[in-house]
Amino acid sequence: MGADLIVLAQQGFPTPMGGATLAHYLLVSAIMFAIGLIGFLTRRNLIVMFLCTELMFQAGGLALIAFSRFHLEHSGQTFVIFVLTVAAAEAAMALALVVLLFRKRESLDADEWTEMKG
Amino acid sequence: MTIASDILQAVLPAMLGAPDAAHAPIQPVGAGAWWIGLIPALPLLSCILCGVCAAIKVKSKLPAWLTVLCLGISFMLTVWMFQQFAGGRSVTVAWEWINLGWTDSQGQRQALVANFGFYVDSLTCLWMLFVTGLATLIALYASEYMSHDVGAGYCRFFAAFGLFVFSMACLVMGDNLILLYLGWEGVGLCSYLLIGYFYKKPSAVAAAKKAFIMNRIGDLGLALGVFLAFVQFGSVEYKVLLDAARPYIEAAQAGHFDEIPFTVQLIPILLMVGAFGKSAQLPLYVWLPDAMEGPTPVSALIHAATMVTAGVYLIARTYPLFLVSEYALPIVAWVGALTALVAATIGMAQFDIKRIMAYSTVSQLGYMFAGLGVLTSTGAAFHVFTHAFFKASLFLACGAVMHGFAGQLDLRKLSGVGFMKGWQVVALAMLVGCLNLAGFPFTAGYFSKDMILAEAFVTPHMAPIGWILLLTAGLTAYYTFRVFFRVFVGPKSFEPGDEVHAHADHAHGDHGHGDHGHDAHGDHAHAADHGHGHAAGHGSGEFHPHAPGWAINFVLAALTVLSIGAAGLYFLGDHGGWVAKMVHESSANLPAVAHDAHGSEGHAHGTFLGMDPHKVMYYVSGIVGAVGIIIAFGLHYLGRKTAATANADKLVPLLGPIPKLAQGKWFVDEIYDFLIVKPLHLVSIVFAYVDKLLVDGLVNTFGWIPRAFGSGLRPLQGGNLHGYAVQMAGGVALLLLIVFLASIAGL
Amino acid sequence: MELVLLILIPLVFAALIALRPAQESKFLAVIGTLLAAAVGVNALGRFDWGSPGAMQLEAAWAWLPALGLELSVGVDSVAMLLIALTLLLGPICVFCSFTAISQKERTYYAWLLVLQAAMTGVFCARDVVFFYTCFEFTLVPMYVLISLFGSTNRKAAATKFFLYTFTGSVITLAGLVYVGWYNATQLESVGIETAGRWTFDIGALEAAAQAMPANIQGWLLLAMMCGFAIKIPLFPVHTWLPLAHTEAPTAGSVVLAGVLLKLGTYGMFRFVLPFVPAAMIEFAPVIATLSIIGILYGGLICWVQTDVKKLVAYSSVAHLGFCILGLASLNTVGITGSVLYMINHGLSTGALFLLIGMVYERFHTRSMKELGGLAAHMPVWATFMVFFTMASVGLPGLNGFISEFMCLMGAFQAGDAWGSLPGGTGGSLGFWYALIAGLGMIVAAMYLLYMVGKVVWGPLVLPAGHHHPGHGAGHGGGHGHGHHDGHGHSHGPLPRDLCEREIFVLLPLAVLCLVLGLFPQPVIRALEPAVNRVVETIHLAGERPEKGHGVQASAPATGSAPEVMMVSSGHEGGGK
Amino acid sequence: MDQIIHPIALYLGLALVGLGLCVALPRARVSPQIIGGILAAAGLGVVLVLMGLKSKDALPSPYFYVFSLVGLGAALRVVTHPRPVYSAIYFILTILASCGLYLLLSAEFMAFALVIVYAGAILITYLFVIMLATQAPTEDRTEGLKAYDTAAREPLAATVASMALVAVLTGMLFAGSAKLEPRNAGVSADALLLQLPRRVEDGLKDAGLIDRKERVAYADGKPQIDVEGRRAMVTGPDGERWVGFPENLGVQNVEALGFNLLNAHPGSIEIAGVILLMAMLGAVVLSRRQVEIDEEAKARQARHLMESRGAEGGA
Repeated sequence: MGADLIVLAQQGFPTPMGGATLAHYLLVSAIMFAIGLIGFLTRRNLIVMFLCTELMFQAGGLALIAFSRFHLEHSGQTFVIFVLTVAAAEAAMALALVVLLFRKRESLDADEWTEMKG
Repeated sequence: MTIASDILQAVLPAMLGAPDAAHAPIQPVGAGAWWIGLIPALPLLSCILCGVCAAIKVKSKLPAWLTVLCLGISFMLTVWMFQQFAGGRSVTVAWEWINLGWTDSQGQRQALVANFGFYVDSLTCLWMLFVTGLATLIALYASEYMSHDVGAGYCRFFAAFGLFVFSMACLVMGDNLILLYLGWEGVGLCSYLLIGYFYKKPSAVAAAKKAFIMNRIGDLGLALGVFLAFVQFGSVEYKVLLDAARPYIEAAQAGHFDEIPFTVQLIPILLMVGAFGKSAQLPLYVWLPDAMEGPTPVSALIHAATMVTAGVYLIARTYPLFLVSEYALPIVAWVGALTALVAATIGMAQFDIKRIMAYSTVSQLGYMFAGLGVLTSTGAAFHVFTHAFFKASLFLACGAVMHGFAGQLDLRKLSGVGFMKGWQVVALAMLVGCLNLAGFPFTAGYFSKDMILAEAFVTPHMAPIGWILLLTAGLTAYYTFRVFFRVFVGPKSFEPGDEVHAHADHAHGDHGHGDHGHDAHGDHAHAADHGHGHAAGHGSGEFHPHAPGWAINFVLAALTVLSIGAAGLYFLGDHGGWVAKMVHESSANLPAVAHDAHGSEGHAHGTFLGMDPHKVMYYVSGIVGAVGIIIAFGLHYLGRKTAATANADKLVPLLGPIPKLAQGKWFVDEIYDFLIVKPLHLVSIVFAYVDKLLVDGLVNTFGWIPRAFGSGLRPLQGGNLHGYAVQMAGGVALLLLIVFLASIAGL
Repeated sequence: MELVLLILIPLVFAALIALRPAQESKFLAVIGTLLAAAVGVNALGRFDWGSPGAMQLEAAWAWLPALGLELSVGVDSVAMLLIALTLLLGPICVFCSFTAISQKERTYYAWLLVLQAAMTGVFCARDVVFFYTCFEFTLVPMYVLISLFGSTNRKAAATKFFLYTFTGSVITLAGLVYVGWYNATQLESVGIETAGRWTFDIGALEAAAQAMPANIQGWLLLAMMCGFAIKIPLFPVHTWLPLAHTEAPTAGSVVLAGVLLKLGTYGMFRFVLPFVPAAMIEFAPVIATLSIIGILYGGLICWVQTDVKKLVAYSSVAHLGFCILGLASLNTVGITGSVLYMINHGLSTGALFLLIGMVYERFHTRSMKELGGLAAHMPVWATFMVFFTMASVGLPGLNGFISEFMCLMGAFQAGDAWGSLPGGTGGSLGFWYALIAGLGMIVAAMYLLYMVGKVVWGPLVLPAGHHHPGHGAGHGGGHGHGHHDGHGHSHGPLPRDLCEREIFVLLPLAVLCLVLGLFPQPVIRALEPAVNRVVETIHLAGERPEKGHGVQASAPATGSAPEVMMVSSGHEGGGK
Repeated sequence: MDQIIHPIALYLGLALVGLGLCVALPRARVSPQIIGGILAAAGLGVVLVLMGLKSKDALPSPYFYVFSLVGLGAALRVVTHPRPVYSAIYFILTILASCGLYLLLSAEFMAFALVIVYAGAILITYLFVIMLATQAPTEDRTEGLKAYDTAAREPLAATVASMALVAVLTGMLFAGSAKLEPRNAGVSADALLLQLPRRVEDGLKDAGLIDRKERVAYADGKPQIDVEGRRAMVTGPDGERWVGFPENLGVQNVEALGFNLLNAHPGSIEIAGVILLMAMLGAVVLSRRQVEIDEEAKARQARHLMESRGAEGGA
């Protein structure tokens, strides 16, 4: 069991992966995405909301990798790199904002900020 | 025949130089002399000059003399024109007014041609003679009558006066129906301006507005008639129109009117509506009594002699069209007769002498229309001619009384004026006028009325009209002499009208209802109200009547002579006199053959109680006139001690409601107001609301919808983060759902 | 070349006014309008009145060659006369607003000149899109004039005016562009030389539009009528006019009534009649009925108004009802009458608005309850008021009568009962149309005399703040008591009756009313060929046998060869 | 769908997961998070089992189930835990679990990259901010927790929305992926070697099959490498010969990834660089600017600090 794990690690792409197993990975990423979404919708703490967005990024990355493996195509993985950069950039900006907001209003509650309205 | 008539017969033809041209009915239309254009031009010139006087604020009587001068010259030219053209037909074109051409479906070139041209034939001369003649005399009268108003009002009065004569000239001398229409509405305008002369009085303004609008209703009929004439004959000019009806005359004579196209028969009916409007006939007569709000010269000239005869002129001018239409003339006859009767009944019960004269005018006009209706355009024309003179003198006499007694017109407050010093000329003029109006034998009125009565009985089916006219003749005699006996004879007593003025001397203060403050303007130039005269100051100073000046007396005398002289015309020339000859030569000529046509069915001549109407009518109408006078004498002169009461008052309770109704003018005004004016006002108020709420409302709702839609969506922009998140998620879910369903449904 | 100058001069002077300091604005405005008038007179001189039907003084510049747009100008007699009217009203508007406008003079006069340029542009445009741009551009200055210089609720009125007219004219643009498209794409196989390529020249599109099948022409008519009906204003879509008029400044009202309403009627004459004659024949009774309703409905509403300006505004609705009735009669007399009406209405109603403006400047009120019997107080003003009221009531001898009479006669002639009679021209209107429209003449007399009776005649009634002529103070031409500041409750800078400037403004209009009333023949002779040309096209469209829906075999040209060549629609491909 | 899993069962499973998630979310009063977690796990288990039953042979390796359960459980805790610090830490656990999954999918480089970059850098930043932004109360007192942390907002609505989203997503994915054909199934994993002649030479040298002077032979510009036969033509001082590849000579994941990154997406790298630069700039600008706190706000802040210090002093 452990052997094929190592074999897996060295080789580029082993034999093509069955459609069914792809479904598994997609299911996991979908549920992870859902959890992220629910978190984003329900939690009122700004930072946790950002965490949830990161979670959604993660789910997306997982699906990409699954497809990359399924199609034996590396561009999936390259794209995950870009997902990572975006996630990093977004995190940086978001957290700077959160700090600012926190200093302004002493609280991380998303509902504090409702001035911007039509 | 009396000596007078022989003299007249000898003198007049020489003076008037009426060659006994053969009865060449229709002569080729020659080119008229240029100076004929001056006849209407001169009054226009006087109007412009008076306008200039008003602009430079002339304070003297200059405008009056200008007007009298211009009108006098115009009258001279008319007499010269009559000399030159009696018998002939000519058209003088001043300038090309409207000339619009197009090619119709068949390719011919059709054109609407209407020039400022003057069509001169004997009918025009006849009409223009008494129009310009009377205008000159009445202008002279007005110069003195309106003297209290020198300055502001004076110029305006004479400007309108000049414009009126110009319009009347265009109406009578115009060579096409559109120019007639111009004159028609022009006289309407001038009557509006002159009735509303005392513009400070709301009643005068209302009366002016009423007159103009009533005339406009008539004008609509005239306009439609003009359109139909153009459509039917392709032209509006008399030289085409009057000859165009010729082919239908034979068919009309033969009595079978079904051959004549309906459109041809419709033209006279439409024109007739215009005539009724202008000449105050039954349906549209209510404006004339109200027109008495204007100064008396206006009432005399416009609302008695000239303007109101425009209707008669129109029918006389387009007589051939009327002959070919089956129902036109009967309608004219019946409307005329009924108007005469109704107006006479109302006239009997009024107390204001000017109102009585107004109703008598309406009644006499009824006579003229009846005359036209019963195929005697001659009789009608002669009655127009005589009536113009004696009615003008009656009005001017009443004007003089009003002038003298500070606007007093109520016959219950005046009595024995004839015997007062300085009033003899006025009384004499009144007497002669009343005799003429009552149709006392051998007066001009008698002859003209007799002609109409005779013809009424001659033409078949018109007998009932004859009887109505006969009854009216009696009533006319009664109410005329009622005025005379109440006002001019009997015990001398008077009460000043409400125009009494504190200043005893000649100055006439300006005093009118509702004029705020006492405008002590330079020389009291403001328009006096309700005529002029002395306004009762505050109880100080004893009032004594102010006898008329030389101008008034001269004019009254002239008119009296003319009224008497008019009778002489009856004897000029053979059957029917000078007027008959003039009418025969004009388009109003009644081709002898057509005359019989209407009488062709059944016996040749209607008879009056079995006798020949022509001969017997002299005596019958004379008797009826005399009876009327005697009744008036009995009721209003015998045993009358004071101005207020007379024997007639005893009769009133016996007659029950009739006097009350008659005095209330049969409440025709109120009926019109109730049936037409009130509902129309209501409808327009409803329209105003409909416009504001419905039509505007509809537009505003279109304006409101986007706003409402926008504010509906605003809450979505709530400002809280989660709101947006949920919206995004929901949106994505929805999209996916749609894609999923689409893929399932295999689209 | 003159026409382009006519458009450019006001624009240049508007720019100048904007740049120069405020006190020079009046002077510049006067010079600008007078110069434009001078060039206009020159153009009138050079216009060959011998053949007024043809397009003259033509000039063209490529604007957007790709789309076939070009700034082409050219006038026939109708356009020339309307330009003359605009150039006449220009200086009058400037002169009449000297005392009325005290603040923001530069904006006022600049926009007034821009408005005049746009209006002149509309009348001399020979390119559909150029026409449309000017047609739309007139809205902007009018909006500014009303919203800045109007009275109480001017903002609402200005916005409503703008949006209402704009939505309508956008639909018209769609119609016109459709014709351009139809010409460019649908007509290759047909003989018109201008077909097949994108052009917006009015002559070319006219030929193309006439070749359209009847049902398309119907839709096109509806589209074009949307914009023009609102502008005219025809009955159901007229509610913006009273609002705009009561709120507009005096000069604004004069121009609005004098020329802007004529854009709609000119539009109908230039586009609707020649472009879609077949549909016009079909829709003529509908348009005529709408105009007659407008006449009576508008007239009766006037009768119950208390605001003088609103009364005259509604009277414009009624009067233009006559104008459109003339157009809908589709015969020479009717159309000539309606074109004359455009000019006469401009003069008489423009003058009425001037007079009301003069009263407003003195008493700052327009309600007939507060004003009355001004004849005693202001005799010269009263004379003009009665004169122009008579002109607009259509009294013969003045200009109103000629046009009203011809419109009614046109409607009367257009009865099919007397198609064969010499004077009749056949059509779908007739006796009853003329009769009911004639009632409008009576209603006109009612409400106008009601107004004159109330305002001019009757006992003197002055608004609260104003006292009656004092004792002893001789009131000849002398100026009022001392000079108060601009908007003081007393007479302010203006004398009791009209000052020379005001009389100078009214005199030309009065003279023109009289001259056009007594000597209309020169104008009628000028209009005749232009109108006959349009009547000819309508006639041919009427004669075309209506085989199937809209398929026309080319009927040989009857009578005088019309300028427009006969075509048969594309797919039939019949012989020419 | 051709039956990766029976759709109804899938939706039921997902509904169960949803229910679990909904219950697990933090609520103001009582919040049975554990029960929620169990429920969600049960739902997931049902789905996975059913999928397993359906496709007996092509099951992913057992590690998959381990890693995914751990990952999802941690994700759940990220969302449901009232204390943000723990959320962040659970998130790190999720990252590690998904690295495991990456390994299963033979994306070694990405796994490590994730651990280093994501868990290492980004989440540490989050922890910094959380430390900065929240007064972390001591273990036992939970009332110090901010209200906004303890109560989720409309959990039910959010869950339903997202579960609907997921249901549709999975429904489509399953239907799609069942019919999906791997794109370059035919191409062997080592096709890249053709483009890496130097790599082959090094590999052979390491395995001692060629000496230093020998090079891979070029025939008209193309290296003579026979990928399927796993052999290459080598030329050296003593002529050309075919050399067989050793067992471990193959394209490593990192190499393939690097090649693809630079070959297929050069532009994207630049843009990624720019994004990062911008983010850095942004962060610097945002955080540097002193928030102008007016006097009144300063006073309030000071009072706030006094109270909390006082409270602590007092406790």
